[in-house]
Amino acid sequence: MNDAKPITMIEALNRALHDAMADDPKILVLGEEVGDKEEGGITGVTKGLSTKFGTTRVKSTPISEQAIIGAAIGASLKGFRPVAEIMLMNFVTVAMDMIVNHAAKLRFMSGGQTHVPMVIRTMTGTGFGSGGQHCDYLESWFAHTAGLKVVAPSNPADGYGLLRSAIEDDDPVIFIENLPTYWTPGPAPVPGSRVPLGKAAIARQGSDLTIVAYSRSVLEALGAAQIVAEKGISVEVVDLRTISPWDRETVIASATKTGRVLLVHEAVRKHGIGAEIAADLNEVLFGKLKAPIRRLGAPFAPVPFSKPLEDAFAPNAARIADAIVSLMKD
Amino acid sequence: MNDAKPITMIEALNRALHDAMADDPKILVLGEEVGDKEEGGITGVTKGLSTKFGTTRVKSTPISEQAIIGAAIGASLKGFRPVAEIMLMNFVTVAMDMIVNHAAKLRFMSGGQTHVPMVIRTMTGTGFGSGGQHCDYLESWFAHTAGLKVVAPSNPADGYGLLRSAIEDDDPVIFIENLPTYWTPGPAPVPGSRVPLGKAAIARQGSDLTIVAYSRSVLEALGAAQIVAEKGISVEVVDLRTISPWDRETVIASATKTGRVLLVHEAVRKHGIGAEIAADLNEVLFGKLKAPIRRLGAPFAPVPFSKPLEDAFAPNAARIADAIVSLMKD
Amino acid sequence: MTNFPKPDAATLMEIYRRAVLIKLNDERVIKEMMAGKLVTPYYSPRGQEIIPSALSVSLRDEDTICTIYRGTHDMLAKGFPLDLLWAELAGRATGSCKGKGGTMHLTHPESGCMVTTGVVGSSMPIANGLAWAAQIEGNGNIAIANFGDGAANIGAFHESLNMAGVWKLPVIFICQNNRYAEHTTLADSTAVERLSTRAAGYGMAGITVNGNDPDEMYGAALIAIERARAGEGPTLIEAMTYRFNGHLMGDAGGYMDKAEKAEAVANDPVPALRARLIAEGITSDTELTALESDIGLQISAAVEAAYAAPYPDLAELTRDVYATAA
Amino acid sequence: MTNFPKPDAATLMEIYRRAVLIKLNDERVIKEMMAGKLVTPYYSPRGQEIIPSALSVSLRDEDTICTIYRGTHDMLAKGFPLDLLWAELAGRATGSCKGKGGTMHLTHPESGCMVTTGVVGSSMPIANGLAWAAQIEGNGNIAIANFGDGAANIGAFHESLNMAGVWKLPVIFICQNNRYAEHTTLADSTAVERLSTRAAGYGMAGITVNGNDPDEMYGAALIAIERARAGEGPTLIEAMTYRFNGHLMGDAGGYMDKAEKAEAVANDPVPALRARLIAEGITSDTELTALESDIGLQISAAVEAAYAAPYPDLAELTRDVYATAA
Ligand SMILES: Cc1ncc(C[n+]2csc(CCOP(=O)(O)OP(=O)(O)O)c2C)c(N)n1
Ligand SMILES: Cc1ncc(C[n+]2csc(CCOP(=O)(O)OP(=O)(O)O)c2C)c(N)n1
Ligand SMILES: [Mg+2]
Ligand SMILES: [Mg+2]
Repeated sequence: MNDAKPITMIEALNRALHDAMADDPKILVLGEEVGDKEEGGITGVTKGLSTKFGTTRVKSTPISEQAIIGAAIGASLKGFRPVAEIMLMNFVTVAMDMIVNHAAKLRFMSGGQTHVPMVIRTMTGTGFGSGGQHCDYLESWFAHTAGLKVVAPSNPADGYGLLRSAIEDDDPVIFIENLPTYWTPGPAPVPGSRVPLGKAAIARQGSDLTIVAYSRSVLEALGAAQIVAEKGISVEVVDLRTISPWDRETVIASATKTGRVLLVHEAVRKHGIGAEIAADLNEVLFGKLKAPIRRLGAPFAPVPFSKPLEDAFAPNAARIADAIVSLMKD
Repeated sequence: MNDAKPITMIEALNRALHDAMADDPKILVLGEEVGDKEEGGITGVTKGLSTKFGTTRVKSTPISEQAIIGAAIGASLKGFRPVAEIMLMNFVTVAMDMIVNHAAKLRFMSGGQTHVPMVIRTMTGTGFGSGGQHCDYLESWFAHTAGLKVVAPSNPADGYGLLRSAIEDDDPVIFIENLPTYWTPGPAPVPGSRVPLGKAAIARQGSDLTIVAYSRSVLEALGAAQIVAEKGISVEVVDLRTISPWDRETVIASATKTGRVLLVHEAVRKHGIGAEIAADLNEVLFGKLKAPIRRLGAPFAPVPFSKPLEDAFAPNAARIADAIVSLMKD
Repeated sequence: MTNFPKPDAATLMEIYRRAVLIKLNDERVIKEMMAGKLVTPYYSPRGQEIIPSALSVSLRDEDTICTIYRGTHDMLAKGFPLDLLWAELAGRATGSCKGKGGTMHLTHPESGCMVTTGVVGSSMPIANGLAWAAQIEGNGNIAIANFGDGAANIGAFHESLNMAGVWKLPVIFICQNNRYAEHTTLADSTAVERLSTRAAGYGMAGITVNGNDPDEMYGAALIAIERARAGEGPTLIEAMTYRFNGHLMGDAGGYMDKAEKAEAVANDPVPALRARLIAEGITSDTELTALESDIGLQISAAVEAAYAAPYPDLAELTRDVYATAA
Repeated sequence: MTNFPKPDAATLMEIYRRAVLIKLNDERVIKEMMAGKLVTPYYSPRGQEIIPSALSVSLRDEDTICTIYRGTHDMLAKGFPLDLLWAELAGRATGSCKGKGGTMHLTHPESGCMVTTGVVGSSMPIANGLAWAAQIEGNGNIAIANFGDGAANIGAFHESLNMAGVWKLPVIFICQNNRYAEHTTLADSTAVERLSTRAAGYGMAGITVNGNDPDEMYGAALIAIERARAGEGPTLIEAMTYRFNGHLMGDAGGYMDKAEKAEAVANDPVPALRARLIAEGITSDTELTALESDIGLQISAAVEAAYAAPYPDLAELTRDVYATAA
């Protein structure tokens, strides 16, 4: 066991990068402001890296997301393992060609001659009044893209272990971080530990209803489970951790056990990750569920600026709790 | 009724553009090769426009998709109705910021002060050996984006009527054309006719099973319906026509009637359009269906080059027929 | 730049009025934020006031601008109403965007403030479209795209300038070179010394001027504006300036060169213009003090009105997504 | 260009060998397509043979290239094996990419052909990464990005050249200016006359050369290659050439200026070099005829082997999507 004192997600990710770079000289880091001269990224996730590993391996870049991802792809074709940062998830929109037409497909299109073992770290999350262009959740796009893996940790220990695994993975991984929970402390990871990609975790055990969530929504789901526990509802919370490929085995087992499923994410509900999981579960568990599978996500709208609207946008513990109660009545 | 002789999709779209530009001087056309000097687009959809309406309203552009969409957005903010062409759907990947962060959101972010009444025409489709970067089906990305509408006609008459409606719509519309069926003839549209956005069509009536499809898959579904009719299975084919917002009323009515639903599209199955529709229908029709809702789409892979692989990639009439037979046994 | 058109006394006064409005407004925003009364990501334009002020005095009301998150200076200079601005910053229903857009998406078409973007580079492609609309209508109006030095390295810059060049669009690209892109210096983001060099690559006029000098900025802008109105094509103006504060409120700018910053602040262009107006006998300290206190009162009124206004109704969450609700 | 390094006789011979290989291969592809035996979108490089031939004679095997759909010339010059190429064009399991990539995604890392893209502009960002890898390893290798004149107007060009400039990457950007981007002329897509002008905007060396002239192309390429190997940074070479055929097979090129095309074809660079080799006494018609017929036989062998090979197994549909099957 690990009894180090709690750390934040920022610290966990920073440690993962330090440890990975120390272990393997092929690991590179690039992105806007990632160097120490620029303070190691706008929140310090890459702090200390360029000082320790040099500015050839840790490169701050111009504001050129296509060039960032392109450079990472090219280096990875030569056996490097670049960790590229796209500062905020909305800015992947200028680099989708590099990510989707190239990083995701080169292995297939080359008939397996080349591959792209890179990680794209990016960040998003409502709550800071950043408005419509800084808080989108675009994981569905990537999950719909063959060749990519998509990971989204909910706590520091998973952040560390998943990032280490993502870096070692031989395929391109989209690694989604959540800004508002960057500073939420959690148990420290065991140095050198790994969390395997594609494996969910049971964040809370329960028997009446299964919540499937990822990233920040896991924390909100746990809050909701706490709330409804007082009403005698026992909720199991499955933390997907990897969104693509998602852990069907664990999710199906939990859904089979409870017979009720609520999918929760911050992305807009329509065509969100929940749609695929619900559609799949409905096929597998047809006739075996106690109630329809429900999905909770953001409304079909851009992220609003005004605080009360922003607060009402993504599912939070209270709204999840309401959905649980209503689903128990279904 | 309209007893003009059959025309192709190319001809139908060309007529729609001609008629629209003649009716409304605010309508503009831009994109790579769209001018007559450049032969009116690589397949001639924009033929004759620049000669008739001048090169100020019909502009061939540099290969600069961000600038193309940006120019269309800017002009539409001033009351024009630009029809921008992105030659192939895969190339939207270089313009996603303009489409998603801007065109889709400006109405909301400006609190309704501005809006973007533009159409983005684009094209895709396997079958010509174009390989991994020229045939993707990315409609899910756009359907997941609030503020956009997504349209995909399956036949020339709908192509005409939907394009006229899309141009007149006050919101940005992604208009998806299918290359392999560009030359498939169909009944000619009534000049000036409109097909409303958001309304599906019953392409074939049936009682045993409902297929929901769009674009080319409708034609394949009709072929499949014909095949299984000989086995005594009566299939209803719903042509969505508009993917977002999709016509829940029509689909739910058909699904309720038949009790069996098969969703078909050429896009990869995982996280495809079918996921949202299946998840939604399962909520609404919980306990009322005779069998699980099945989804047919492309495998989770890039589009392959080699002919036998490419032929096996997207659902065709034979594979749809198999799926129907198997679903009838569920 | 010796044969640049020069602003006359009245124009200089008007440039000062706009610049001091921007400066006072910025100081008030920061004060409100420090007091915890206003909570928003805020990108201060302090130090860059002269650029839009010396530009906008030659613009028509019908001319349009696209600007960026760091854009209150551009918008106030163009005539964005203070009350709508403050209510928007405060996320109120009475804001220009009903509180739904916020600091990074301030919009006010009546004053020509068409788009504020939070995405680096994205003001430029849209400004082309505004210019194209003016070109089609033949009304002689022009469009302005504002952006930073860092934005000059993103793809949208290139595509936009090239398209504007080949279409001879009535658009002006104002690169406000404040020496930093977030924490990154210009030298770390490009090997070229003057960003205006790039104009030649698009067959376009390009110039680097001291954006903090009202004469230079006014002259360069006027020439570009007249060129655009005459249908002679676009211009790239690199306006050299300095970002007095960190990238956004809360960023102390520890990475910024201390001496360089001290020098820039010592040469604060707004008080410099004030002193010049008095020195040249164009106006008096008394008159300017009255002007400033009047502006201060207008700002206060806007602030108070904003705070007194209601937040938007929760139903606004799904309004304005489409023309008609789903 | 008078002080350019010049190719010696042996080098000129080698340039011709590569150029004629490309030309004969192209002619064979077209013949097979006309006969209906090969069905694929095909983008003929006829007319552009000298560019990669005069470049690649100065490259190492370990140097890498990224090219585009119109790229068989670049790849054959770099050493892409004929048999793997033909089997891939024919979609066979024995193709370099197992038939899964096809014409637009030909890949062969052993010969340094790392990426072929079907997306305009996208060869450039990736070439930077290949160059970055070489820079880190300090092995003196370099990377080449091939692209067309039309691609010079897309965002990826700008971002890539700027990054290469500021990072001093060992990369060379070869803009093969064949006067057309699909149906569009250069003049309709940009207001600049020489695309190499843009290099200055990135603090990078840039030059326009006659890409069809082996001396000029060889000299310019060698200088750029030595610069890159020495760690002195990237170069943009605009190599003027002409696209003899339509954009892709089936495009008759009706929009192309007839006289211009006739002139270009009359100056076909491959026979021109052939004639020169004989005129300068470097070789004889007999020797060259033998060389050409030998190449012809190699091509024939590759074609026959390709046709004889099996198509990929249907299970390949979902292989190579990830390292391990899902
Ligand atoms: C495409 C994109 N990438 C990254 C960012 C994050 N970002 C916001 S502002 C900024 C720096 C921009 O610098 P500059 O263009 O010089 O403008 P300034 O902020 O100095 O006014 C960055 C990198 C963004 N908003 N958009
Ligand atoms: C981003 C993108 N936009 C459009 C296309 C369609 N397209 C394919 S080739 C081409 C013309 C490219 O011209 P150029 O760069 O001059 O290269 P060339 O074909 O002449 O060798 C276009 C527009 C594309 N492949 N990618
Ligand atoms: Mg700046
Ligand atoms: Mg070309």
